[in-house]
This record gives sequence, C-alpha cells and structure tokens, in this order.
Amino acid sequence: MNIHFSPEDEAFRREAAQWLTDNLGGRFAALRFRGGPGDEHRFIDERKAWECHLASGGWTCIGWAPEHGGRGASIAQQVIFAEEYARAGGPGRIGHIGEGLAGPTIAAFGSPAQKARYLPGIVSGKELWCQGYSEPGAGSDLAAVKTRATQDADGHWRISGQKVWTSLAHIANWCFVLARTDPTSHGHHGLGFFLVPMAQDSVTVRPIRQITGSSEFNEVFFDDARASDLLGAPGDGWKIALALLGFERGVSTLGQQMLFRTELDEIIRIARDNGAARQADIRSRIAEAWMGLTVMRANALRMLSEDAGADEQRAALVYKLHWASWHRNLGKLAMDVLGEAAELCPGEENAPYALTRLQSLFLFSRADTIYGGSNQIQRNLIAERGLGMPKEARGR
Amino acid sequence: MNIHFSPEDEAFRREAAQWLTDNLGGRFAALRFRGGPGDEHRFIDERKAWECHLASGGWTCIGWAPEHGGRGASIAQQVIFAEEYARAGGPGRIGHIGEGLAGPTIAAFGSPAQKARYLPGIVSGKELWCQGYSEPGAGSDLAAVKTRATQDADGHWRISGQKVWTSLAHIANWCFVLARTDPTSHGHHGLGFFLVPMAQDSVTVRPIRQITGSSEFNEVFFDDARASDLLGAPGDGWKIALALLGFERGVSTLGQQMLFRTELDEIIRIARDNGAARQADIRSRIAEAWMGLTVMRANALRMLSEDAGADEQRAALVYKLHWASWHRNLGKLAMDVLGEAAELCPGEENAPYALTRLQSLFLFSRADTIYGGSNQIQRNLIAERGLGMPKEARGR
Amino acid sequence: MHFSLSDEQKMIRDSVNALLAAQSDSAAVRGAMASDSGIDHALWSALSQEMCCCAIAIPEAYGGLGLGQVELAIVEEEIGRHVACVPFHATASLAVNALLLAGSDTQKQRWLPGIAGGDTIATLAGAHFARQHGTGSARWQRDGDGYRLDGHFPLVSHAHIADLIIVAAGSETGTALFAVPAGTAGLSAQKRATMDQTRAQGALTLNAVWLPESARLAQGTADVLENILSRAVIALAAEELGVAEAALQMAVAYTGERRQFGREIASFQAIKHRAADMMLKCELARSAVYYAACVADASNVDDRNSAGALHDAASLAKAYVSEAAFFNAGSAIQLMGGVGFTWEYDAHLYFKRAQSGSALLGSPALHRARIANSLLGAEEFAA
Amino acid sequence: MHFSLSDEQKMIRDSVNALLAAQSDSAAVRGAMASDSGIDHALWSALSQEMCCCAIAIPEAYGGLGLGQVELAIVEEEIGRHVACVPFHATASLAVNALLLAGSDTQKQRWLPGIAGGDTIATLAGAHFARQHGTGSARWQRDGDGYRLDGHFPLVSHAHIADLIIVAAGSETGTALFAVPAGTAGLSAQKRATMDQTRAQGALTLNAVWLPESARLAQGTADVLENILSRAVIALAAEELGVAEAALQMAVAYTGERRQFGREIASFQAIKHRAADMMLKCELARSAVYYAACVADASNVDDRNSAGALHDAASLAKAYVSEAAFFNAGSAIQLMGGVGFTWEYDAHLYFKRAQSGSALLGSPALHRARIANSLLGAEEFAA
Repeated sequence: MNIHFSPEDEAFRREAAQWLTDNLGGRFAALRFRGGPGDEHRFIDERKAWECHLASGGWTCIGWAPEHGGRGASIAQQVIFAEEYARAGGPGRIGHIGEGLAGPTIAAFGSPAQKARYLPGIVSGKELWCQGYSEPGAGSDLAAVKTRATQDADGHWRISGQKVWTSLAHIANWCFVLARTDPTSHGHHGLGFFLVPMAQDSVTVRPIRQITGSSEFNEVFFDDARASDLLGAPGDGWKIALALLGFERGVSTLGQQMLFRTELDEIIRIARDNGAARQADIRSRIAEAWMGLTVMRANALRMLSEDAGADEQRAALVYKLHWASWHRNLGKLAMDVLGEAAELCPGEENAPYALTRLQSLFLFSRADTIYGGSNQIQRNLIAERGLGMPKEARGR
Repeated sequence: MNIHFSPEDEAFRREAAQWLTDNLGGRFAALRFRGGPGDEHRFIDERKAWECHLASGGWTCIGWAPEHGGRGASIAQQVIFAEEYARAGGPGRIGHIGEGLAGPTIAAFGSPAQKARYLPGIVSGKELWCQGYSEPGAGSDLAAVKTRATQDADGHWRISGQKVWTSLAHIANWCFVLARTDPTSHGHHGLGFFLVPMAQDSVTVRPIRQITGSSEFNEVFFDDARASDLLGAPGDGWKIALALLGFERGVSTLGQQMLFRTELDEIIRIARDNGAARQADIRSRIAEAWMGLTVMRANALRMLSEDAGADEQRAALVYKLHWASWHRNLGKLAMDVLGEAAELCPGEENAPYALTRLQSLFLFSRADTIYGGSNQIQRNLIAERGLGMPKEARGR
Repeated sequence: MHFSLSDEQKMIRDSVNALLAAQSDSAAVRGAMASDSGIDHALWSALSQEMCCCAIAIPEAYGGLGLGQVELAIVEEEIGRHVACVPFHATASLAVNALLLAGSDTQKQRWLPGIAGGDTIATLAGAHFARQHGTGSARWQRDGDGYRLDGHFPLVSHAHIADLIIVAAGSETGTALFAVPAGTAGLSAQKRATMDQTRAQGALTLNAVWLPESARLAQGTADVLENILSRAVIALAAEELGVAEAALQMAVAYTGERRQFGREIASFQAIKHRAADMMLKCELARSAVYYAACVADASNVDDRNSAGALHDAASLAKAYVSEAAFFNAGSAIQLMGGVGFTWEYDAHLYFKRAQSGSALLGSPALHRARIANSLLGAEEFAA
Repeated sequence: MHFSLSDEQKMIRDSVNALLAAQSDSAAVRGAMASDSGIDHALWSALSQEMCCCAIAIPEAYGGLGLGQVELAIVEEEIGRHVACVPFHATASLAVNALLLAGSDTQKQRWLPGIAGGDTIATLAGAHFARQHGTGSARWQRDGDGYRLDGHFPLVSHAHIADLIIVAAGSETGTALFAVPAGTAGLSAQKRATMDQTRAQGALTLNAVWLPESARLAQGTADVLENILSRAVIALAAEELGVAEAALQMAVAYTGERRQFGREIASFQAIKHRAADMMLKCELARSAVYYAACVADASNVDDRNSAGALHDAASLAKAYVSEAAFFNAGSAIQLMGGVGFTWEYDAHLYFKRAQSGSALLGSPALHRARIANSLLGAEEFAA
C-alpha cells in the first residue's frame, strides 16, 4: 500500500500541466476557473471553442480505448489529468456528459455503426450531450419514468414526455433519453435507451431558474420527437442505465476536489484578512473542513486504486454522501467567515441578482445533497447495497 | 405571559424548602442527592423510610385530590415542590410510580372499592409500585404484548408471561400489568390492565446488569400469578394505558432539571479547576449545555403553564426527545472536561466495578434516549401526532 | 405561572398574521424585494399606521401602546413567517430601544411619537458586538458646540429609506449614540444589493457630519448599547422563529402531497424524522424567544445582575433560534428536493432570510462565546 | 497508485483476525478485564511471541520484521475489532516508536530485540501533548553522573505490567526521555480501576528515581516526542477504526434479527440511515488511517515539512476516527435498544473502548486545534 504515483505517472503529470499552462492563455485566459457548478451557464461559446481546442491537443476522452479515439490512459493518469486540469483553472468541461456518460455507454452497448456515428463527435469536442433521466414527479425514482417511445410506420422511434434537471440541454446536440417502449410496463421493465437529436422543433428546452438566480438546469419537452437511435433492444433501457452509472468511476472527482481546495483556500485567506481566523469556532471549522477534504482525497484514491477490490467498492459507495455534505457545510463556513459581509452582493443598488463566488457556493451547494441521488437516497443505497439491509417498501 | 410565580406560590416554596431542610438531616442526611437515575438501586431501606417520613409530613401525592388523600396542589405548586425537593437533595423517590402512574390511573378508572384498597398505601408511602409494560421482543411496541391473563374457575385472573425493564420490581409491593385477556386478539385489542401483588411465589424478579455494572432494571416472570384486581373491563387495557401516559404531565421534570443543574455545576467546577475551561471547544460546549438546560426549563414551564392550550401541547410533545439527547450529550461533555482522568474509577486496583457520579451519568445517560420511548419512537410520535404525517407501516 | 399568550396577545398575533397573509403573499414579497426601496410600502403603512405595530413597545407618554418585548416578539414572529419586506425590526426594535434606553425625555418626545404613528422609519448604525469581525465603524469628536462624525457602515438595516438613523460611534473617551435625521449634510445612504433580498440594507457613509449637542443621546454608553443590542437580538430571534415555523409548515405540506416510489414522501421515516427534528427546534425556539422576551420585560437594565440575565437570555435566544431557523430552512429545501432550490418556490426566500438573520447582530458562535464568558469568566485561552 | 492492501498485508490482517476471533471472544475479554493484570496473557504470548506482532515496525537489525506503520495499523485495527486486552499499543507503538526515534544504536540494541521477541512489555509515560489538561508529569535533574526523576502519572497504559517504561520528563532545559526498567528503585506502578476495563492502565510514581547516563535516550527532545506521539496517534486511530467497524457489524446483525412492529427493525429507514452514516464513518476512517500510516512511513522526521505533514495527517486520523468510533459505538447501543446497554451484550465494551481511545493521546478537539494552528498559525484568540 502506498499513496504515491509512479515516476512515469509523474512525468505524465508534468506533460499535462505544461500543455494546460501553455494553452490556458490568450483567448482562453478569461475561462480560467469558470463554468463550474453554479456557473455552468456562463461562457458557453468560449467553452465550446475550448472543448475543441482541448481535443486538438488530444486531451479529451483520454481514458477511452484507442480504437474509440482515446489514449487508453490508466486510472492513475486520468486522476492526474483531472487534478492538473483543475489546478490550472481549466473551465467546467462542457463535453463531460458525452465523454463520461454517453460515450462509454455507446462504446459498450452500441453497434459498430452507432459507435462510428457518435463517438468521433465526442472525441473532437464538436458534439455535446445531455442526459434525459429525471422526470417531474420522479426525481430520484428512475423506475417511475413516464416518457413514452413509440415506433412509427417506417420503424423510427418517436419520443413524447418531459424530462427535468437536464444540465446543458440548451446547448447540447444530443440527449440520451430513458423512455418506456412498452406502454403496459411498470417499473424497471419495458424501458428503452434512446439517442435523440436536440435540433428539432418537437424538442423544447425551458431553463429552470434556481436559488442563485441563474439557470444551470432545464426542463426538456419531447413532443413526438424523433430518436436517431435505440441503444440495445427495447426493454434494455434499465440495464444500460445502470451500467452507465458504473462507467463514472469517479475520476472526475479528483478535479472537483481541486476546485474545492481553491474554495477552501479563499475562505482561509478571507479569515486571515478579516480576523475571523482568530475566532475559536471558525478555527475549528476550518480545521474540520481541511480534514474532510483531505480524507475525501484519500478516499477517492482508495476507490480508484489499481488493485481495488471489495474494500475499495465500499469506499466508493459512501463517496457522494461525503462530498455533497462536506461541500454544503463549506458553503455555510464561507458565509460565517464573512460575517455580516456575507450579505453583500457584487452589484450596486438595484442591480440584477448577482452573487460572489462564495455566495454562489453557499446557495448552489444546497443542491449538491439533492441532485445525483439525494442524501436520503444515498443512505438507502449504502444500507441496502453496502450493508445488506432490507429494501424500502414501495407504495402502491 | 410571564414566567414568574405568584406571591402565594412563592410562600408555598418557602414552606416546602423549610420542611425539606429541617427533615433531610439526621438519619436521612446520607440520602441527599442519592438514588437518582443510575443510582436507583442504592439505599433502598433508607429510602423506604424516607418515603413514609415524607408522607407523614404531607408531602406525598400533593397534586392528588383531597378525597384521594392529596393536597389538591396546583401545577405551579407541584412544579415548585419538585424544584425544591431536588434543590434540597431529596433522594430518588421510591414511590414515584405509585404516585405518578398507578395512583392517578386507579383514581380515574378504579371502582370505589379499588380506590379504597390501593390509594391509601400510596399516599402513606408504605406500598410501592412497579410497571409491567415492556416485554422482551417488544420494547417500544406495547401493542405486541404477549403476556396472557386467564380467568380461573372462581373468577380470579391469572397472569403468565414476562415483562422487562421494570424498575424497582425487586422492592415493589404491586405491579400494574398489561396482559392479553383475549388470546385470539391482536394489537391494541383484547388487553386488560391488572393489579398484581408481587409477594407470591409465581412472580420471579431477576435483575438486569447494565453498562454501569449496577442493576436498576429487572426482568419479571409471571407464572400463573394471581392478579388482585382488573381495572375497568377486559379489553380496556389499551385505553387505560394511554390515559396513564397522559397523567404524567411532566411536573417531575422540574425536579429532574434541578439534578441536571447540579451535574452541570459540577462539570463547570471541574473545568475551572483542571484548566479545561480555557479550551475553546469546552467553553462552547458548556455554553451549549447551559443553553439547552435553560431552554428545557422554559419549555417545561410553557407546557405546564396554567393556560396551556394547543401551543403548549406541542411543547410537551418534543420534551422527552430534547432532555434525553441533552442529558446524553452532557455525559460526554463531562468526560471531555475530565480528559484522560475520565478513565479513573474510584476503586483502587482490582476493586469491583464502581463509578464516579459523572462516569455513571455518562454511561447511564445512553439509556435516556432508549427507555420511555426511544428517540426514534419519539420522532415518529412528533411527526404523526404533532405534524399529522402518515403513520409508519406495520409489517405482517 | 402564565407562560403562554394572553387573549390580548393572541389577538395581536392573529390580526398581524391575517394582515400579512392577505398582503404579504409570495407575489407581494417578490414585488417588494425587486423594487427600488426593497420594501413593501403599502404593507408598511398598514402595519405601522393602521395597526400601530411600531407603537407597541413605546410608552403611552410618547404616543405608544405601552406594551412590551413579548408583544414586539409576537409581531416579529409573524413578519418572519411571511418573509415580509418591511423595516420593522430596524424601526420598532433597534431604533426604539436605542431611544428608550439611551434617550433623554426630550429626545424621546422628539422622536418616539413619529415612530409610534408610523410616520418615521428609523434604524441603528453600528449595531455590532465588540467581537464581531468585518463590520464598519464610525468615530465621533467634539466640534465647536456640537460633534463631528466620520465613518462608514457597509450594511445598515434599511438605512437608505430611514428618516432617522441612530449612529453608534466610538472615540478615545468611549462609545456614544447620536440621532441623525436623514438629509443631514455629509450623511449618505445607498441601497446595497444583498443575498437576502427580503431584508433591505443600505450602506451608510458619514463624511464630516456635524451634529448639535442635542443629537447626542443622553445615556449612550457602551453598556447601554449592549442592553439595546440584547433587546434587538431577542426581537430578531422572534423573527427567525417565524422563519423556522414557516419552513417546517412548507416542508410538511409539500411532502404530504408529493409522491415518489409509489408513496407520499411524507411516509418515509427519513422525512418524518427530519420534520420531527424541525418541530423540536421550533418548539424550543419558541420557548427560548418568549422566555428571553419575558426576561427583557422584567429586566432593570440599570442593575448589573439584571442586565447580565438579559444578556444571557438574549444570547441564548439568538444562538438557539438562528441555528433552528437555518436548520429548518435548509431542511425544507432538502425535503422538497429539486423544486426546493428553484427560484419559483419560496423555500429559498426563507433560507436566505434565515442566513441573514443568523449573520446579523452576532453569529450563534459569538453568542455562545458571550454565554461562556458569563459562565466561566472571560479568559484568554490556548490555541 | 496502490492505495489498497497488498497480498502480504491482507495475510497479516487475516491471520491476526483469525487468532483474535479464536482467542479473544466475549468470554475471553470478560475474563481478562476482570483479572489482576487486566490483560490476556495467553493471547499476548500468541500475538507477541508466536505471531511476532511487536516486531512489525522494528528494523531487522534489531530483531524485527522491518515493516512499517501500515502493517502496525493493520494489527491495531484487528485488536480494536476484538476489544482485545493486550499491551500492544503501549509496547509496539508507544515504546517502539520512542526507542526508534529517540534511542541511540546502543539503546536500540539493548531494548528492541526483547520487544521484537515478545519478551518485553513496554510503555511510555508522559505521552501527552502540551495542551492536554489534567495529566500528570515528571521532572528530571542531573544527579552525579546520572539523573534523578520525580513525578507522578495517574494513567499510563499498562505501566503495572511493563518491563520497561520510557518516561518523558521536563526540566528548565527541556524535555528528555529515559528508559526505566521495572524494578528500578523509587519507581512504583499500580493498576488503576478504569471505566474501560479492556485497556488496562497503571498509576506510575517516580520518587527520587536515580538513573545512569545510559538511560537517557540520545534524541529525546520535545520535537522528537511530538513525532513519537504523532505515530502513536495513528496506531491508536487504527485501533479505533476496528472498534468503529465492529460496532457497525454488531448493529447491523442485531437489527437484522430483531423484529418489532411486525418487521425486522433493520427495515426502518431511521435504522438504515443511521447504519449508513456509521458505514460512511467507517470508510472515511479507513481512508484516514491508512492515509496517515502511509504519510508516516514516507515521512522523514528530521525534515520540518515532512514532520509537519506527519502531524497534520496524524491529527486528522485521530480526530476523525475517535469521533467515528464514538459515534458508531454509541449508535450501536441506540440501535440495539434496551439490550444495548446491558452488561451481558458486548456493545458497552466497544463504547467504553471508544471513549478511552478518544480521551487518550489528545481529544478530537485538541487535534483539530493542532490542525488549525498548522493552517492558520498559532494565535491567541478572543474569547
């Protein structure tokens, strides 16, 4: 057991860091540290250009197999790239749903033709994806999907229904949609996994305004929209959706942690400047935040370890609950370090609602414990999968 | 609204305080501050004598109606007596189950003959009671009672079954027992409320040794034991048991709070002496403990207010959850103030397991959040009764 | 022992609640918080002029109702419950208590009737405890037969619309309080954009403000300021109690309607138990607020012991209720799931109000430290 | 990146676990804790002599296995899991680290082989951080060609059965460490009755104890003592990890069997979610312990930065895992209900062990303060 990277990996780290330093300047300089959670709706055109530029340097999809256009990078290298990307201030990746979710799923379940059709656009950074899972009235309950898919006379699938909490829907080229192929089915059965082009009149995107005043999420309405492909067979939707969750092994969390560290650093700097660092309560909570972040990284390295086994899967199971709760607490710590000044927004007088980075952290992090499986859902999963406790009873 | 007692009440306070000062000396001096939770098994004979002495002064059952032998004291006076009793170091009342639970229930549901038979013994302090509710495998689930009551040829009821967590069973003269009169019944139906003499061969008491090494609780085995009376009719048991819970309006908690205050005072004194009071964490937690206790008293006064209405019933509903959690946290605070010295027990070398008052508080308070309705059960009650949320589903 | 609302007090509660329910619904709040002033003028007129709410704690001799801190708390609680956009706490608690505790009879005669009648919006600048960090400040000095004040406060409750600003300022010789009418030369107040839009704040600058002798409040010492703050803290805690209650009700109502996994989500124990914890916090918060208000009404602030009891009770209320309101408002978002953090639903209004209430007039940690100093003595302690 | 146990490490874990499962069951623990010595001698022989566990972190040159802090942590974890009554932490972590970091080659040669072979029980008196309160102390002074030590420590891990006691003592010229064999004149150690009976403690008195020059450890400065303590803290945290794990397993097993309200109580969401929180704490505790052990193995304690990283990691592990173990052991009692606080069930053994582990070698609050000083600078701060 050790927590160190090999010399080869460290060389890879230097290479990645150098490329990022060299390329995150000039027209991309304004993007540094932007477009992360709570800021995802900003700098869209610039971040699209950056995604293509990243691809031109060979830094998209690095963990993908070479035959799919990737570098076949090891987990350790992917971890390193995520860390260096975040350290360099690389902007929120606008292509991450394609690279992390849609692509690996298509690579695993798609036909050769489907792979050829969709994967290159992801690798090149030119085609962006969004995810159509959640529905109104079924936030955390995927099995309650009501969106319908019907086959028209010439065999094309048509999608009708509503999805919600869809990030980047307004700029995505494609959406992967879980829809019911068998209208008589219930629960996990009778679902299909569809690839749907967003550029059609029968797809409508409506932004959802959030607590921050900004809109990172959308509602997406499908009104007899055409799917370009069905992945697998009708009825395979649930199996594919579950597999997809497994593709995200959590490498990107190492990048997320680097962002967390810059947030904590900013909080520490403010506390030193305004005197909060002399207060016992703040000192203890800053120490606690540092502890939580340090153990978060250790836990991530454990779950991504090259020899990961059952032990390390347990580490993965608790990861979301930990980081989400930690980050939410960090937001409150930021406000308490600021004291009364936490109230002051950047705008003067009656400016439209605009927030500082830490205010945005404070408010947006309330969503961290809700999306992607709320803390309640996470605890159910941990108890049932991690500890073998009985499943929750479903109502009728 | 005010939080003050009337001049008449304050005069009553002086009278009670004076009597207690005058009488808690001499042969009773050793009893001061003894026999409370975690110490209930100590000084039994002396506390029996004290109970009779208290009765001779007219200080038992003061809230009972005069026709039942009480003083008809107001709630405010009962609060005052509880506070002064505790302040004077009055020992844990060995007759409290008779005075607070059995007596009021018999007064409400008993026939004239039953009242005449049982109430005087409680008022005089000569007859002690214990409570036969909980059963193994049904700790918080009264409806799962399995103890059976059958009527023999000459009409006497006979009790068979096992009760558990019964305080004072080894010294009580009587036990009130919830038992199933209808063997085919389930849940709340078919239960009877029986009065059972403990002095018979077919009743066996076995002490349960606890985390503290001492035994405050017992198991009680009824093997075709004779009940001397049935309160109400067969099948009234559930109704009577519920009513009984309502008789304990919580007056005694004001006395309990005085004990809590002496515990907090001792902790503060140690913290000042050993330097813990200079540590930020300890300072904050002592402040928190003081806050919790002060708000506990305010909350108790609210729920016992003379004009109590719906608002004050809400206060009563959360009371147990608050004090139990607060007291448990106080136990941990006591240990943390002591630091390493928390480990040191009074005995030298290989003495039998004996604890200091604060160690006993620390360990025994872990039971506070379990007995009398665990924190989980309390939260169910608050949500269901206080907030009208749906009931928990029973299994089959 | 009558530690419950009297019939008169219930009447006050019910009528304020009825007014706010009718006039301060979600649409009204959203209108007011986006307006130039940040307050709901019609609602303010109704509260201050028609219902005389600002007159509550003002003695009858000064045109008030001669009631006390308990009645003030009752109104504050309802304001919090409806996240109403009005300068009530600034006027009826901060400024009124400053004038009552520090003003001479003449000064009270000059200012209190206008406040009682609802014609004067007032506030207090420098409402900070000594240990607070990151606040502004002002300095005073003698200047001819009057005083000169200079300073800046980045955040003063409703300063931009106040007709009267009581300013707490320091100097080598100690703290003093001054009554500064809006429009005084050198005084400028500007609305600030704030995270909580329902509690409007102004930045206040004093640039060589000259004031006559009569502007200096007769008893404006640091001790008196501490007494003023303790009372203001209790009123703020009462407002936060209303926030805590409303958040609980919102969460219970939503989870009772919303179905997931084939059940009302209110039937899940995780939801029920969180709601139970929220209710516990509400009830204890209520006990804390009204206990502290009773202590304030009974306190004689000239008596050191009595003032000490007031400070302890006030800090208890602020620390306990700030955390309760924040817990409950945050929990409401959590229990409501996705919609909980949308702009469209009201949960975020309560969450932001809970946060600003917690940050103003001293954090829970500051008030806990104040209690610790009272219990254990103020000591330097080891890092 | 191999942040998981190697096959060899798994083998160590499995064999220690097998030994303890066989020889340190509930009956054995209860026998040992009520015995005169408070330890299980047969188990200790098996662990220290047959399995050579005390040799783990001792270099091969001194008769050891030349392994590191990770392997030490593995053994500690299993000991905690079985609340085993053995002087392992005292001997293999406190004393061995003291000798390794502070001893001269001669001193190591003299003492380490006996420890490695399982013939010597050893401990460290004065294993306290500067900020701890309520601990004992000793003073040293020159006396002829040797030293004189006086002092009292009310609580020294296994002092009453130790063959060798390393004593940390102070003087005007600084901290020094001394190797004091049992039986030295003026030294007396007596078993103390303790709340946690599974971790035996002795009171140690030094009354004009005279020691030769050779008894003073060559590098026994305050800085080195801090390094020794940081390593010992990690090992103790590993033991507490075992306690946290066992408490979780016990609670899951019990709630899966026990039925109430017609259901397994494990099916109640309140129970499941508490268990989930316990599991989260276990997993993060595991990450923290093995992270800290890796940092310790990689650290060069002569390098200030490296020592700083060690202290931070150690304090992280101790603060996090102490609280995890206490939370889990307390939760196990809560989830088990009535039987959870009986003497008959084992939950109380884990609860008491968690408490003693938390209290020894610095509370979580102390370690958090240590981290705060590292991040923010050691400052006096306002009350």
